Amino acid sequence: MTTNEPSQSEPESNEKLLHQLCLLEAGLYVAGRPLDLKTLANISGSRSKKKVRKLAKMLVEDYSNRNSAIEILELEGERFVMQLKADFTGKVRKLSTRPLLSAGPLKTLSYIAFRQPILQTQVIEVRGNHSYKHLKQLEDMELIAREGEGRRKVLKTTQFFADFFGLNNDIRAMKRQLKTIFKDIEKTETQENPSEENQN
Amino acid sequence: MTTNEPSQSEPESNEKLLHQLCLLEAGLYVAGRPLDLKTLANISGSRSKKKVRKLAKMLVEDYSNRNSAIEILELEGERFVMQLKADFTGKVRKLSTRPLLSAGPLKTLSYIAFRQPILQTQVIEVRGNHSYKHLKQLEDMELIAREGEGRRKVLKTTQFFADFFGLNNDIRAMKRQLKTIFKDIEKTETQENPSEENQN
Amino acid sequence: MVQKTKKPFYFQPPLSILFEIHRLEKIMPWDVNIAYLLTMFLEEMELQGKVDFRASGVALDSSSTIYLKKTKLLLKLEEPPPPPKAVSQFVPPPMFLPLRYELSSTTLDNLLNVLDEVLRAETIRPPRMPEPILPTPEIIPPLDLYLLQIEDNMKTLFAQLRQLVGTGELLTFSKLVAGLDKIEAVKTFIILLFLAQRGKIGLWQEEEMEELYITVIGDPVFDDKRTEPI
Repeated sequence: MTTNEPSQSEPESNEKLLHQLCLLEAGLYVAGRPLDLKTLANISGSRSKKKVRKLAKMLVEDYSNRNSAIEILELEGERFVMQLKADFTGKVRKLSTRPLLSAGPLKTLSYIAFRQPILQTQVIEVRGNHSYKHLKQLEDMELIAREGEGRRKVLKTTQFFADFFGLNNDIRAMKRQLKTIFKDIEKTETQENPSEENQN
Repeated sequence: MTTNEPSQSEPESNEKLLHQLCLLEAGLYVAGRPLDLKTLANISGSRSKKKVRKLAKMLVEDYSNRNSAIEILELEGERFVMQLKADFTGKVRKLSTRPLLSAGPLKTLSYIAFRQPILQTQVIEVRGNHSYKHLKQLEDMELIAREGEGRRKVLKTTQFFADFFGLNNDIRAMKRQLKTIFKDIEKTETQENPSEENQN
Repeated sequence: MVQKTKKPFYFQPPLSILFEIHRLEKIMPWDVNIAYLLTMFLEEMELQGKVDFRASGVALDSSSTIYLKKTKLLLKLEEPPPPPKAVSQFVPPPMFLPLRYELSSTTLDNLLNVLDEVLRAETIRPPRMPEPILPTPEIIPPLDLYLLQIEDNMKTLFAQLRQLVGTGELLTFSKLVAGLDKIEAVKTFIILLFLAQRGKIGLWQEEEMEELYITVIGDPVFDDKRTEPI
C-alpha cells in the first residue's frame, strides 16, 4: 500500500475509501473508548498516519452532518472516540444494566486507582490472595498496567481507565479528583450502613 | 399524546420526529441488546406502539441506506437491535472490552443450542474433556443453564442467549432458525480458511 | 389324466425353492434350512412310493449351491470386520457472537463507593509506597560543575530575585528566564528548587496553567551574610 491519498478519479479507489471508513467506524463502535491513530491505522490496514487522520476526520464530519444521537469526536493527542451525545445520556442511561466488573475486581481496581503507583505485594496484602485473579482480569481489560518484575511489580491505572471514568490520566491530578469525589460520597453516606458485601 | 401519525404539514412535528428517532438510536446504542416495542416506546416518550414501530422501521431503513459498519435489525417478536455488521467482526473483535469467546467454546455453544435439552455427559463425549472449561465459561456468561445433578445434568441455552443472537426462545423454533444459520455459515466458510483460533 | 396334469409335489412351496433354479442366485442362503427341505422331499417321495432320480438330482444340486453360498459368506465373515463407523454427530460450526457496544452501568460513583470498604482493610497494613526506581549510579551523567557550585549559584540567583521583586510579590518563571537558552533555564529552575527547599522562596503553580509563580519569602540574609546592603 502506498502513502498516496486516494485519487477521487478512480472509482475502485473510492470504494476502498468507503470500506476503510467503515472499518474505522467498526473499530470505534466496538471499542467504545478513544483510539489513537496507530490503532486506527491498524484497523484500516493503512500504514499512512496522514491518511488515517484524514479518514478519521471525514468520519467526524460525516457523523456531525447526520441527525444522530451518536457522535465521533477528536480528542487531545490525535485520538478519536465514538460516543453518545451528552443530551441523550440521561434519557437512556437506565438501559445500561451490565456492570464493567463484579464487586471483587471493582474493589481491587478502586484501591489501585486510589493508591497508585502501588506495589503489587501491597495490593495482595490488603485485598487478599484471591485478588491475583482480579489483577489478571484488570490487566486483560487494559484497566491497569504492571511494571517491573517479581516483588517489585508496580501497578498503575491506564489511559483507558481514565477515559472510562472520565478522569485525568495524570496520576496526581487523578488522585486529587478521586479524593474530592470520595470525600463528597463519605459525607453523604455517614448515616448509611457500611456495605455488607465482602465476597469477590 | 395521541396515536395519530405525525402530520407532515407541521414543521414542529417533523422536528419532534427527528428527536424521537435520535432517542431510539440512543437507546439501541446504549443497550447493546434487542429492545422490544414497549421499551422503545418508553424511551421515545410515545405511548403509541404503532408509531414507535414505524419510527424503529425508519431507523432500520436509514441505517441500511448509509455506508456504515453498524446495522439496526428487526428481530422476531417486534424487537430491534443495533450491532456491528458481521463482515467487520473479524477485524475489530480484539478491540472489544467485553470478554469474548473463541472458536472452541463457541462450537460447544452451537452444539448445545442445536441439540438442547442435552445431557452434559453427551456434550463432553462429543466435544471432549476440555469442554468442561467451555461449559463453565458459557455458564458464567449466562449463555447456558444447567439443571439437575451429576451425570443427569441437562444443558439448555438461556433467554439471554436467544436475545443475544436474536433467536426465538422456543426450542423448536430456535432449532429451525439455527439450521438456516449453520447452512449459511458453512456456505460462506467453504472458500475461506478455517478459523485460525483454536484455543479455548 | 388328472394325475398326469397335476404339478409334481416338489413344485409347491417350500420345496419349490430347490427347484426354481433361476431364483437360486437371489435367495438369502441363511433363510433356507437345507436339511429340513431335503428330509421333507425324501419323506414325500417315500409317501408317493415313487423314486424320481431326476428331481433328486436337482434337489441335491440346488442344496449344494445354497450350501456353497453359505460357506462363501462364512469365509467372508472371517475377514477383519470394517472399523465400526463412528456415530456421526453433526457438530455445527461456531456461532460468533454479534459484536455490540454496550454502555457499562459502572460509574465513577460505583468505583468510589467500594473504596471506603477497601480502605478499611488497609488499616491493618498501612500502604508502603514503592521506592522510586532510580537509574544505577553509573548511568547518571557526571555532575555538572554548575551543580557543584550550587551554594554560590543560589546566592547569585537569590540576589537577582530580590532585585527584581520585593518580599511577597509575584514573579513569573517565564519572566525570570526570558532570553536565556533552554539549558540555562533548566539550571535556573534547579536552583529555584534548592532555594524553595531552604524556605527562601515560594513556588506555586496553578493546576491548569503551565506558568510557575515565584515569591521571595526569606529575609535577605543568606548563610548569616547579608546579600545586599540594608
